Amino acid sequence: MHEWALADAVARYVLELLKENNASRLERIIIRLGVLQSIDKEVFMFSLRELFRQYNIEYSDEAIVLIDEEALFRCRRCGYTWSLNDLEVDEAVREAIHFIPEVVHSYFTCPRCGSRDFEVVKGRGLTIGEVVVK
Amino acid sequence: MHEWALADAVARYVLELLKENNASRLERIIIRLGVLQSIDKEVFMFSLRELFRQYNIEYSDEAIVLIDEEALFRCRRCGYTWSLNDLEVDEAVREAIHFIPEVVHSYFTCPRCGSRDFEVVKGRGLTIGEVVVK
Amino acid sequence: MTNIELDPRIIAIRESLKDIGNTIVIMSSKGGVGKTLISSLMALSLSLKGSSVGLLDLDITNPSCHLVLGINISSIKPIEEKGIIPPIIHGIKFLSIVFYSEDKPLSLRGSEIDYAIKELLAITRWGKTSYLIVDSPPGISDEALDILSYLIDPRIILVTTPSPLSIKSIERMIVFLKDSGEKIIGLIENMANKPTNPINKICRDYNIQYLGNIPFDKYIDNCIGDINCIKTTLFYRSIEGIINKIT
Amino acid sequence: MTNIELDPRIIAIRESLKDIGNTIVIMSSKGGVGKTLISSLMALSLSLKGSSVGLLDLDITNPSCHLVLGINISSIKPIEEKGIIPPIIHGIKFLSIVFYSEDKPLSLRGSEIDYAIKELLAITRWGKTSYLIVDSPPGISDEALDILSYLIDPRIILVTTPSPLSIKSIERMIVFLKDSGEKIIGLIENMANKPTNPINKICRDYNIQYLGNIPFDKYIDNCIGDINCIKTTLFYRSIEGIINKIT
Ligand SMILES: Nc1ncnc2c1ncn2[C@@H]1O[C@H](COP(=O)(O)OP(=O)(O)O)[C@@H](O)[C@H]1O
Ligand SMILES: Nc1ncnc2c1ncn2[C@@H]1O[C@H](COP(=O)(O)OP(=O)(O)O)[C@@H](O)[C@H]1O
Ligand SMILES: [Mg+2]
Ligand SMILES: [Mg+2]
Ligand SMILES: [Mg+2]
Ligand SMILES: [Mg+2]
Ligand code: NI
Ligand code: NI
Ligand SMILES: [Zn+2]
Ligand SMILES: [Zn+2]
Repeated sequence: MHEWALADAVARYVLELLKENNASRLERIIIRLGVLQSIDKEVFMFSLRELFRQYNIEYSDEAIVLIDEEALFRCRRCGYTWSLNDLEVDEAVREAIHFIPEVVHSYFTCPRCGSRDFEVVKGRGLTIGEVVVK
Repeated sequence: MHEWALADAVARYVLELLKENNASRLERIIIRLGVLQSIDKEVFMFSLRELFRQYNIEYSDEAIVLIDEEALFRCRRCGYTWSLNDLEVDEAVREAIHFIPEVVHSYFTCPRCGSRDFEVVKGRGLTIGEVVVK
Repeated sequence: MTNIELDPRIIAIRESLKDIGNTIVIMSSKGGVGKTLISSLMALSLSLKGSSVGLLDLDITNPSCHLVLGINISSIKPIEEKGIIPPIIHGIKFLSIVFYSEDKPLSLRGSEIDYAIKELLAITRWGKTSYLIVDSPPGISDEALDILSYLIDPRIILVTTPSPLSIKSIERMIVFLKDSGEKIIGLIENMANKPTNPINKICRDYNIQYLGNIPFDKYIDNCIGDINCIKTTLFYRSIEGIINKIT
Repeated sequence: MTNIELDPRIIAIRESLKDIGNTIVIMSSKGGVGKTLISSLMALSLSLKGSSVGLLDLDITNPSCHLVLGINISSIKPIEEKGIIPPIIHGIKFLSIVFYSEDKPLSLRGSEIDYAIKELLAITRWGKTSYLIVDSPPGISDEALDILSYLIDPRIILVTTPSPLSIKSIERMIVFLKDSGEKIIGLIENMANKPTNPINKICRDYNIQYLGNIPFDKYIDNCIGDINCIKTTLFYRSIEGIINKIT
């Protein structure tokens, strides 16, 4: 479980934002969780709240919004598009990918042309959609 | 002068677009000319019209819109932003850059921190803004 | 046709490469195995045998074919005429980004390498050319991916040494190439005084032709930059043997 | 502070590297000059001398430090605990992307390499570490640029061989590093039985310390993967000499 590490990155990020903007309260943060990182939402939410507490970050309960994001791939060679659901992924591979999503390029090739030159259009991992501080 | 080569790329591109869309006439094409490629607008326009004629591409005189784009750089190390006007560029260097704009990274460094890890935010070269075919 | 392929430069590239007979790419994900020496000397040998040959250095951030062939990049430049025409040196149509970066450092992010390669390929007028030899950098990143995407029917010559570090590396590259159905002409074993068992085994396991070995040649470094000297070396004779096998 | 720096991972990286004493990066834009052997053996030598040391392989598309040290990547893995904790092997905290790519081919565009490096750096918990040795790939692209941007106060050891092709390459790298004011510890001349004039001259011209030469060692390849064998080599003794100079 590295949800803690990811949550800590977000918490420190919020802390810097507050400082920079001379703000005292987190009003809203939208966090997208790309499926490749297999983030356990409950563990992540728990870690984030715990860290906000440790760093004395004020926020309301509805401030944190987590949104799931499906994984979508597109081949740069042939243009084919596919999603993670189209693939069978065994547990050990899912485990490897959840640390460093880029290693998908080691385990999968384009289902149409076999190329490894494809891009992860979305669903890579944690990204921050919007933050409001006051 | 490699305006001809650049114009030819655009003309062939329009040709493919027309074919793909089963269209017969170019209604509008907006072409941005980034200053790093030092494209001579008159030569470019002349070449493009000549090539459109050779490839039997129908278009009205107002269809082709050329827009100049200044060059803007941003340092990935320190965040500093600057423009080409801030630099002295001698003729031989301008000549090299006009072929392969990426070689700016050989001749310039960030004016603030000296890093070569900067991005060309805009003004790299020819890009197509909008095309309408009918 | 997808949008990706509708970059005007991609269309221009197809056009500018259309009169090239054979595109031969020298590859290995390991550095220092001899790719640059091999590609430069192959171009030289093909040219001296009377073929029309081009040499394209796509090691964008560390180009060095011009050093091997002793090409003075400040006095010789491509001609600008409806694009650029590569200068002919020792009978070879030669193109490298050093004509524009002038042997200064060129540090580029991957996306910038991709842009530079597209631009180079799109504006160059090779004309009728029987063989285009392409030198490539180590690693499997933008340069290798671009070579496989943008060149027309590239055929690959792999290079390795018998060192255990090179062997693992070449195996990974073979899997990578086979997965997308690339055409591999064969493999050269460099710095090996005779064919070795591990490399022969790799060729058998992956069904790849063993093109030949190049012995360790302690004189080669002294000849870099001087083609008359190069032509007298054991290295060059080994390349000639390999050329005879594949043409 | 600009927006670029406000990637949460960049903030996490600063935090995760804060207990590292010295970050030493082994660099050269030329491949095959010995970067991987040197970084692995330096880590080993520092560890055997009692320092707490980490080894980070940032040659993302061609990792090979694990091969040098004979690390079995399928039986040993980082522990996942509030991030990842590098396994300790031969006393070295070792981290490489092979723990996740499993020695399969890993072809990545530059932007993907940048992402992978950011992720690796952000989630790793090195703990108190006196020396972090970083191996890097050839070329001057995303890996090198990321190393200089994300690591804290990196200090660089350059590697070259006396070959004319390596010399041009190392000169370009030196100019690149000096322009942005990077700290260069010094230069190692590999595969040279004694210090050579051209490399000494480069050190003088650019005011760089000549750290020592490593002779050509024909036994080194046979010892790859076996640290007891490695410790008996001339290569390893040369590394020990260099370590004594810089610590
Ligand atoms: N057969 C050989 N005998 C002796 N030295 C060689 C041989 N092949 C390569 N080398 C040495 O290896 C160095 C790297 O060769 P190079 O062609 O630049 O490799 P790459 O392009 O794969 O990085 C050369 O400068 C030369 O010193
Ligand atoms: N001092 C040396 N003596 C003999 N061979 C060497 C020496 N240094 C490097 N090599 C050879 O060069 C190869 C490449 O070394 P490596 O450390 O992988 O270089 P890099 O990481 O710079 O690509 C090794 O497999 C080994 O065969
Ligand atoms: Mg090379
Ligand atoms: Mg192809
Ligand atoms: Mg290496
Ligand atoms: Mg720094
Ligand atoms: Ni986890
Ligand atoms: Ni021009
Ligand atoms: Zn595909
Ligand atoms: Zn800067």
